[in-house]
Amino acid sequence: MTAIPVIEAEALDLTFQTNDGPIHALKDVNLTIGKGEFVSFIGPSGCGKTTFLRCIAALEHPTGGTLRVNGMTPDEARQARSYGYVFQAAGLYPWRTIAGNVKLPLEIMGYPRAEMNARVEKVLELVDLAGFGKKFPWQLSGGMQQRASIARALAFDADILLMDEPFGALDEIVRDHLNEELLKLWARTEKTIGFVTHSIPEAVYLSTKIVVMSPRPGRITDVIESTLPKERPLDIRDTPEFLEIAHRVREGLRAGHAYDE
Amino acid sequence: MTAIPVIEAEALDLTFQTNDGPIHALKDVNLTIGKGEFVSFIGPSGCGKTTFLRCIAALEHPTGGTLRVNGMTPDEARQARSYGYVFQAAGLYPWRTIAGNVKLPLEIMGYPRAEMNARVEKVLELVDLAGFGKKFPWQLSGGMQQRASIARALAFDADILLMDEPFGALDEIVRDHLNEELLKLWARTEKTIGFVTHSIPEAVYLSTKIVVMSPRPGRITDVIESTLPKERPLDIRDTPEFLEIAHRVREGLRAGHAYDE
Amino acid sequence: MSWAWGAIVFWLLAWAANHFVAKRWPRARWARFFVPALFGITLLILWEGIVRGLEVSPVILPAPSMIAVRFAEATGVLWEDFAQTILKGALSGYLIGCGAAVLVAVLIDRSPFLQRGLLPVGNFVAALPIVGIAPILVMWFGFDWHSKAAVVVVMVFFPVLVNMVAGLKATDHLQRDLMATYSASYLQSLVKLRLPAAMPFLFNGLKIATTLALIGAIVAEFFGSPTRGMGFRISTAVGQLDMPLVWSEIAVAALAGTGFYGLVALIEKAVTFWHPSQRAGGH
Amino acid sequence: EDVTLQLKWVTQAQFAGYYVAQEKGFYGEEGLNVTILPGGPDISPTQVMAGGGADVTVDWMPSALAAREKGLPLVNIAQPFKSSGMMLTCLKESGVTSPEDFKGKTLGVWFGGNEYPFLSWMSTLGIATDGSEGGVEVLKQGFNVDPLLQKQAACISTMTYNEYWQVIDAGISPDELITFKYEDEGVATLEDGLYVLEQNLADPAFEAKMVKFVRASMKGWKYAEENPDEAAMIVLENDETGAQTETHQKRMMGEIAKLTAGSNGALDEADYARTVKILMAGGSDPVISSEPTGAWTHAISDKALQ
Amino acid sequence: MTKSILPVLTVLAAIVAVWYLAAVWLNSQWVYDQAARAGTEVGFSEMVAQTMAQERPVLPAPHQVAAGLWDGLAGQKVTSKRSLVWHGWITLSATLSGFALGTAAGLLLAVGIVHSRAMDMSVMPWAIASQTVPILAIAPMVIVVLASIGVKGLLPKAIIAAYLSFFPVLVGMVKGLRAPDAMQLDLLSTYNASGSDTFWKLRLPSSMPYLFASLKVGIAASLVGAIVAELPAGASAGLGARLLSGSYYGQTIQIWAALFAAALLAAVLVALVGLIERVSLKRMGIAR
Ligand SMILES: Nc1ncnc2c1ncn2[C@@H]1O[C@H](COP(=O)(O)OP(=O)(O)OP(=O)(O)O)[C@@H](O)[C@H]1O
Ligand SMILES: Nc1ncnc2c1ncn2[C@@H]1O[C@H](COP(=O)(O)OP(=O)(O)OP(=O)(O)O)[C@@H](O)[C@H]1O
Ligand SMILES: Cc1ncc(C[n+]2csc(CCO)c2C)c(N)n1
Ligand SMILES: [Mg+2]
Ligand SMILES: [Mg+2]
Repeated sequence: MTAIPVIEAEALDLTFQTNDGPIHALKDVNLTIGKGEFVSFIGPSGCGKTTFLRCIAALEHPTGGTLRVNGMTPDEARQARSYGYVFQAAGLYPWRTIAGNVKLPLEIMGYPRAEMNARVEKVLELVDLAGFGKKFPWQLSGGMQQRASIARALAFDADILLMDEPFGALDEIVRDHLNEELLKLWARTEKTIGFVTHSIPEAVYLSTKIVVMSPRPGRITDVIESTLPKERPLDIRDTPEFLEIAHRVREGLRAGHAYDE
Repeated sequence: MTAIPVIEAEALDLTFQTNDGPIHALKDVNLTIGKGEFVSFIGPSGCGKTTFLRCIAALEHPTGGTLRVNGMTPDEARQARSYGYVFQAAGLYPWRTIAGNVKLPLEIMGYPRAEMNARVEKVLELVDLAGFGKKFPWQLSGGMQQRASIARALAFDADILLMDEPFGALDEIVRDHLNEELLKLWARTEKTIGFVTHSIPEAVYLSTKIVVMSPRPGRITDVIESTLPKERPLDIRDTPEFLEIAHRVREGLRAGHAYDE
Repeated sequence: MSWAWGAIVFWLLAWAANHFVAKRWPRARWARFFVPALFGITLLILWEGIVRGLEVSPVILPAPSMIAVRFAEATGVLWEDFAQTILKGALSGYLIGCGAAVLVAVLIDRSPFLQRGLLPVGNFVAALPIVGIAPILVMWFGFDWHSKAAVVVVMVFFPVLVNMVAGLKATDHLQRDLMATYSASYLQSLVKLRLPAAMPFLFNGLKIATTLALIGAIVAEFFGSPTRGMGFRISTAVGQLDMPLVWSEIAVAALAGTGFYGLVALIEKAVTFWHPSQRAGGH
Repeated sequence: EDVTLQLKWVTQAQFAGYYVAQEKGFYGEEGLNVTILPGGPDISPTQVMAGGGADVTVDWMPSALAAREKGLPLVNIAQPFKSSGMMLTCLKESGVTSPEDFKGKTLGVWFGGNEYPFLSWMSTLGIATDGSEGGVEVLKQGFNVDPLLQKQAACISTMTYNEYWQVIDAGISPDELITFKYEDEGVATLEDGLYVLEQNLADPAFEAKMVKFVRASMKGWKYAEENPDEAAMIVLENDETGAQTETHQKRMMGEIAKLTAGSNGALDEADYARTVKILMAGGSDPVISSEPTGAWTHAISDKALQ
Repeated sequence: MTKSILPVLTVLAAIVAVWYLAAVWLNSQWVYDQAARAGTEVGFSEMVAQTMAQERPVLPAPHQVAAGLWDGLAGQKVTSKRSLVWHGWITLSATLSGFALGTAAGLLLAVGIVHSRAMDMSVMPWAIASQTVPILAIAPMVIVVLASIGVKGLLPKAIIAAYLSFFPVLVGMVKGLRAPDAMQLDLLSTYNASGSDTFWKLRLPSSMPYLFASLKVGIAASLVGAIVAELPAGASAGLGARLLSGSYYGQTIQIWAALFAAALLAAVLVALVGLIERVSLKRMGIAR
């Protein structure tokens, strides 16, 4: 899988200046993500997964190294509206209905009205929220809100979709369902996806590439290329190949932790 | 396992009155939990797991049926300080340090000062937060905050420990570690534990009894007695017996869901 | 005329300088003083330039330089007035008023009935203009600073009460449920939960109250006073066309008010260090 | 021609002559369009003049001379009030029987430009007013007579035509009171006169306008003296606050007539000299420090009254 | 709403009771003094009766104030100078124009402060200092200065009212416009939204609750400003002039009636803003 590189990080470094002193959040991160890849980031809490995603989206600025997105700086890529971002928390605007929230990026990017409505309807259906468009966020359960925020990121045509633990608050069944939908969407649109998760099976099930990180300072300890086929039914999770990859991820994770049972 | 009943719910009903009309959160819930049992509640988002736990802790009052805790009403049991409760969110007091937060229940229950400090130290160690006692909550990552809130509930000697998705925000390794610690603690202290989770393996690994619920109105659709031994190494999760129970839980869950793949 | 133009040019230059400093060193400690100071100096120079350039009569609006000279001459009088109005009148009224408000807030906190009854009435009372209340209180409490303190008490009481009552309610469900699971007593949850949680709100009220206290004490002196005090001095100096003295008193009031406000804000920072608004720039 | 007149105090019979001239059309007859601005405790007529808010103002001479020294050149162009109506009114029960008894007592005084006569009087008596031993305790008196009624002061400042009657109306009988008129104590200073800015006077057109204004105003005053009840009613109609009462204004007009009697509008030089002498007599801290020059003119009143 | 009627009435009843007691206590001195002057004795009940009906009581009894208020509001033609409606109207017009000016100034400054760091650092401390200047002290000078440059009539009063009302609006709006959390801002940033998009679609809507809270404070402050400005404005009409002339003639009942009329006006204005708040927040979906 040597596609055109979409994201290239080289010797990336990021230190936060806080009043308790500096926090070295990312250290010497090197990674290349090709077009159409599905890359999962996994690692213990506080290891810099969110920070790395934010760097890609130009929400943080690295203090060292270089980062290129589609051959541009992240800021230029943002100006070209290349990103869809799903945050760790839903972050819906409480004064907008669910449909209004999903419509927000479309308004900003100046889509024509008719197309806006068509898109909103389509993505709400995709995340199983058809019929909830007129509700306000607080009238929905936490899981439903999270799905609405996913819909919001899918509504417009960003090449790169960055998702920060989007399914954390959902139960296993809904999660499985959305995992499948996400894979379908990815297959159909050829988006490049960066995906943060705490769940090893989820990472293995979804990804073409799994990046294991370890804390502080946040480094990449392992990059695992998935050997699973692109077509993945849910029960692929019981195959030895799957379990093998999962095992490798678990070992990589464990290495970064203090306790060794 | 026919121990002394600690929690007895009979035809429990709870309806919330909201301005959109009533919400029937619990319907005809019958359940008996014996002393020293470890009971997990699992079910889709919004099915009433939290509500049921809150009824036990006398934080909500059922609108129908009877509920007895240690032979008393929940309110009396609360006055007898029978509960340790870990909420879905950490809910630490921001003006207290981590140690101060853990100390809070001890202060309220009037423990002597020396014992307070000893206990705080012990439980912070248990959740791997030794050395963080002097930090303030906002200086810790989400996962660390959640662990602090677990420490807070463990600091004093409640017979009944109610835990609402305590490990939701943690990564798999930490989660495994805390699962093991929790089991050890439970074995040592013979507490009765009510535990809400979205993770099927976690429920199966921890529990003596798994309660599967379905939404609305929230009902119990299945109660699965675990046949696993009390002594449970982590790799028990690969045994057929374990997978068998997990399968049954998954089926029960799926029945309550709208999509059937 | 050239004075006025000079002042305007200076204004534009200072504005550009401030812009540059604020962009370049947004967090530097010295910039936090430099920028507002330069802004203030600009205002003064603009004032001086316009007064001189347009030859405004000093009886209407004296130039800052004149005020400064008068200020230096009159420090004795200014200090006497400051002691009378601010140290005696405003400060004692502030302490009594805020103390009483906090106490009452805690007392009525347990009674939703009293709260529902008192707060609307309180809002109504708070809307009574001081120019109406002051003569009445002067009549009741006499000419000296006691009546000024009484005016201040009336003025600060309700803003602090309202904020404190809101603050005592500011705990979230989870925090209260936690106390419930411990079966904590009323006093315990008051001391360990509600009072700390109320602090950011309380300080909101206390900060508003500082400026109210000052205004109240000064204004009350217009309705009768001994022959000292800032309000007294202002009204008599206007009669004597001693505008530089009037503005010196106003400068004292503004300095004292800003200092008082700053002091309360400093205490707030220390007490509510944990509140997100105090942690901006941290995490 | 437009003329703006700034009064020293709120609309009341004290200013009846101007309102009468207005209502009776005396100003109109002279071709003047006069706007009368009421004053109040927060309005300093001298400051309004300095700001160009009025052409002519009613003020007391002490305050006008003090302003002149401060660099605001006010000039007296007419003096409708011959005598002073100011006095100190004391409760007998306070034990005050003569000015000697003031020492150690609390006295209510008006400030805001009205304190000069009092200060001059005290310094002629040799009584300290700065709160020192053996002096008097001075209170800045508010707008009303409450300090006396509440016994917060032994004596308060009153005008014969106004506050004194408020004390009486409040239910205290005259024989419980003892009064000290400035006039009787030999410390009377000139009260309500008409003042304009010196530089305006240089303009012949302005001067001519003032001549007409003074002429019509004096006509108004004489009419008011002769028809006090009608004058009081005119004042009442012009009171925008609606706070004045008929009895009070009629009585006030009666008292005012006593003060305007004896003045044809021209400033009496002897009165002026006396006022200046009193103001300069103030010991270490006189109200004015040097003999004023050009503080009055007969140019206007001479032409107006010929 | 209806839930609070009973408590409010109870509290009011308690206040009225205390008020009557205070009236008897404060006014009795005068009754005894008068009796002593007249050389007669008064019994207790006689004393109480007299304290209720004085012409210039130290503290007028509630029914006296109510009568004064009623007479002022309903007992006069509204165009009469003795009508509180007439005076209230004069004050109201200054209040509303001052409120409009002040709100506009507060909003503009707040927008500037939120968008320009230089403004944030320089304006805020001076805005605070400006509020410590005793307005009643400088109001006469403001009026004179404005008059000398030809600004007269309603405008000077409105400017003083605006001076008092801009501050709460400024503080509230700075807080409100900064209310969006980092994530909400980051979201727009990923869309590469422009400054105006951020303002209209995020900052402004999320500041609405703060805006209304400060508008309520602001309109009450504006009323106080209008009343204060009436004292030196020369125009001797309006509730402020009424308060002062009552005070000048020692007519306590008139003072209290004007005082209550002013508070009533404030209550109505605040309630009105509250109503607009409820309607618009509901339409925006923020109110629950
Ligand atoms: N704005 C910030 N200022 C200072 N430190 C920060 C900031 N953002 C993140 N950090 C620190 O950087 C480190 C990495 O944080 P990050 O949020 O990227 O972790 P994460 O891998 O996403 O963790 P989690 O799984 O808990 O979401 C942490 O130690 C965190 O405390
Ligand atoms: N205070 C309340 N008022 C009204 N409705 C409520 C309240 N609390 C809970 N509910 C409703 O009751 C139902 C059960 O809620 P509950 O919080 O018990 O769900 P849960 O099973 O804990 O879900 P989750 O897994 O998302 O935490 C939901 O539909 C919820 O909307
Ligand atoms: C604060 C205050 N200052 C001065 C006076 C005095 N005053 C100014 S004009 C005038 C004439 C008629 O009343 C009087 C007495 C007052 N009453 N209140
Ligand atoms: Mg993260
Ligand atoms: Mg829950």
